[in-house]
Amino acid sequence: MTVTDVLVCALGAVSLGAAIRVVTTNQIVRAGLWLVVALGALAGVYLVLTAELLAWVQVLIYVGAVVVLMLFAVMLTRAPIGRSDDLDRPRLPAILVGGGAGLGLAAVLADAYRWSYIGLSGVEPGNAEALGREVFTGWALPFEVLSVLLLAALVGAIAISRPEVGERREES
Amino acid sequence: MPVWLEIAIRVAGVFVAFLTLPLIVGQTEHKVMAHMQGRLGPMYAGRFHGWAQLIADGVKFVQKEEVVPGAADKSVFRLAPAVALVPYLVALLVIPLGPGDLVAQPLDMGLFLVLAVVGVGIVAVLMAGWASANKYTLLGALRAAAQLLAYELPFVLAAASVAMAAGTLSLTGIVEAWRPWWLLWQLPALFVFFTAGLAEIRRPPFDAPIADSELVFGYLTEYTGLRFALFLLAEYVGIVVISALTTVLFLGGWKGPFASDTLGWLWTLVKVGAVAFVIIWLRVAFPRLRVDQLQKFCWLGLVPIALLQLILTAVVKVGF
Amino acid sequence: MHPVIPYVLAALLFGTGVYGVTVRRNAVLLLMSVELMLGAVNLVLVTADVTLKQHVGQAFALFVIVIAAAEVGLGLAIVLQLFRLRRSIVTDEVGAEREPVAVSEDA
Amino acid sequence: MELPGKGLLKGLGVTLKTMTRKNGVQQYPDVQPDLPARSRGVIALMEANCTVCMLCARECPDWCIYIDSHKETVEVPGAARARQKNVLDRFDIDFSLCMYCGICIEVCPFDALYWAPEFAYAEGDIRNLLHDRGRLGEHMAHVPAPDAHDPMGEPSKEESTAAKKGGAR
Repeated sequence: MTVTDVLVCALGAVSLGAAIRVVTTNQIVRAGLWLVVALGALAGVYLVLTAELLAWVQVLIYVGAVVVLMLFAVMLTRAPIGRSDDLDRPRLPAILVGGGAGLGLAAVLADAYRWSYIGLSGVEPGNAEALGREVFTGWALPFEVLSVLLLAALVGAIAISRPEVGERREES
Repeated sequence: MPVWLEIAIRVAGVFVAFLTLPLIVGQTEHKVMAHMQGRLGPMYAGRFHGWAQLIADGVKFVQKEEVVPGAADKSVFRLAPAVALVPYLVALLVIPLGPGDLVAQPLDMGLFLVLAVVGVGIVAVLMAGWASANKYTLLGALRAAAQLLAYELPFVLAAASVAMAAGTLSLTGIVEAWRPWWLLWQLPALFVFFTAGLAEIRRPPFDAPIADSELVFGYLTEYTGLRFALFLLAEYVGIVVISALTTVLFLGGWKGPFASDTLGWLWTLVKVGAVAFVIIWLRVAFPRLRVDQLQKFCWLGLVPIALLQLILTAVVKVGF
Repeated sequence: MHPVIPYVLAALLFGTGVYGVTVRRNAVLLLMSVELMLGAVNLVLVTADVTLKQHVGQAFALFVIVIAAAEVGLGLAIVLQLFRLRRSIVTDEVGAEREPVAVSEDA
Repeated sequence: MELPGKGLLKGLGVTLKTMTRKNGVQQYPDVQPDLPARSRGVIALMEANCTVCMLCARECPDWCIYIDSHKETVEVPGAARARQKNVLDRFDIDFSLCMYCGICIEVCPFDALYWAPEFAYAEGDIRNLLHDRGRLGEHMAHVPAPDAHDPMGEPSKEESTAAKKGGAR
């Protein structure tokens, strides 16, 4: 075990624990806050794995925007403080499916990599320069397509969430 | 010097700045605001012009009873002030004070880190507002979330403009690349960044989430004693961080008309102080924006300006 | 570094996400579980990058984050619209056979 | 068309100007306020002038003046018969009721009541706001001297009659 391993293990444990709280807690807003912890710790793992830019993007987009949006939606849909009892379906099938997927994938990956070792010294850190070069040389077209996708999503979200034109007038 | 000692000294320095600068800003606010309104402000604590007023306030806050509402989500309620403080502390770590090594933690992606962690502050506001189990705090938190999500966009875009101009994301690198004529060229970005920064720290005139005439005290309504003091501290650290960022990104950081290399840290502090003064000044001079005006100002005012500035920066950068 | 640690971590995170998606009835909680799964995928991409010493995976992870952001924006818009129509965001009750409650009552 | 943001700049200007100007704050407990003459602080009683005519007590809108008295017979040597005189036993003003209208002072025909500028007589107990005649007499010490006569104005009635009499004599 190297220092990196220890850090990954520790942050990973935090992340996994928080993730389990996200899917098991009975309090909706708490689930959102645990998601912040889980994704934040995941950003820490990225940082340890030299993916600097990705880590901060994760904090900026996920913690700063996505989770806030979710908490916002939870509060707008009148989440109660305290426990709600009707959040879950029957647990057993879900445990079977989720546990099967998780443990199965883990087994496959563990079998593929065993206890192989990779030195981090030769790895060029994934900073803004490296990722920028990567995205804008090899993946420029997908990048553009993505921006179109974002625009479409933006327009779609606005179109869905605005009240029907004219309807609001008549009501008030 | 051993590495751990150096790190300890740097962290201690940031901690000292974290504890003293907000107090200085707060005291200045007391006095400047009072004089702008034809008053004197605190005059007694500490004999000379009430310089120890905030320390006295701190002692008072510590002595106060800690009230947690019965219906509140208690652990979230208790955790919120800490979550509000930590992002600003992290942001202070990477802001350079002077040339060379005068920064707690020089980072390649300092700008990006600052933008990312400043955005985390919203979570604290949502936690505080929701966990208080009070309709006013909830309304305040929802207003704050809507405001912060909206203003994050021009905030980041304006910062992106200057990063594009400097060709780096490192805060030290940006100051090094900075030239006096950038003041003119990046003026719209400066305006957008400063205004959006004000909204990010929810200072007047963008304090609709607190709005004491409508929402009692917004998301802070239920807080008392030390936790309330921590939220106040977060507000003043926020002023320091936004002033320091504006200074570093747009006003040339440690560069001054003379002695930039030896007295650079002084230039930075002077500029930060000046920007902080403007923040206080705006609080006194301007009335609070209504919520709809606030959103309109962001989406129809700041975002287009920021986008145009980005185009301008790109054109100048590619053209010359 | 032993790549098996982050890989197993990613697999377990993914499993947690799958469990969440299957077990949760609340639409927003469902979206949260989906985010967990996406995070796990990103972790796999980043780890693969480190083992292969290149940056393609991280670029992909960047794309995934962007898509996730778009997905959440759209998803939450739909959830809010659902709440406006039904006063509830429980996914079980979203069926074509049920008439939506009248909007004008207390919207 | 007006320049956009003009009002905002004006607001900034006003506040900045106010800040640089010296402000006239007097810090009260350290610096006593210089009150204008005829400030309505407290009502003072000049006991010697009071004839117990009860006009003040009857005119008081909220009945906050309490007067008790008794009659005494004064034997003047050489007079045809003894005269009777009112002697004041009690003259209290309840300042928890008083609304500082000043009617009592206006109606007093013998100038027994005055405004004094003393204002710092708050009490911990409301009962202590009932000032008795001793205390009301002490307030006389603060009553400012009457304004000087207007040199351009008519002379007072007393002066003119005195002058007339002197001229006639």
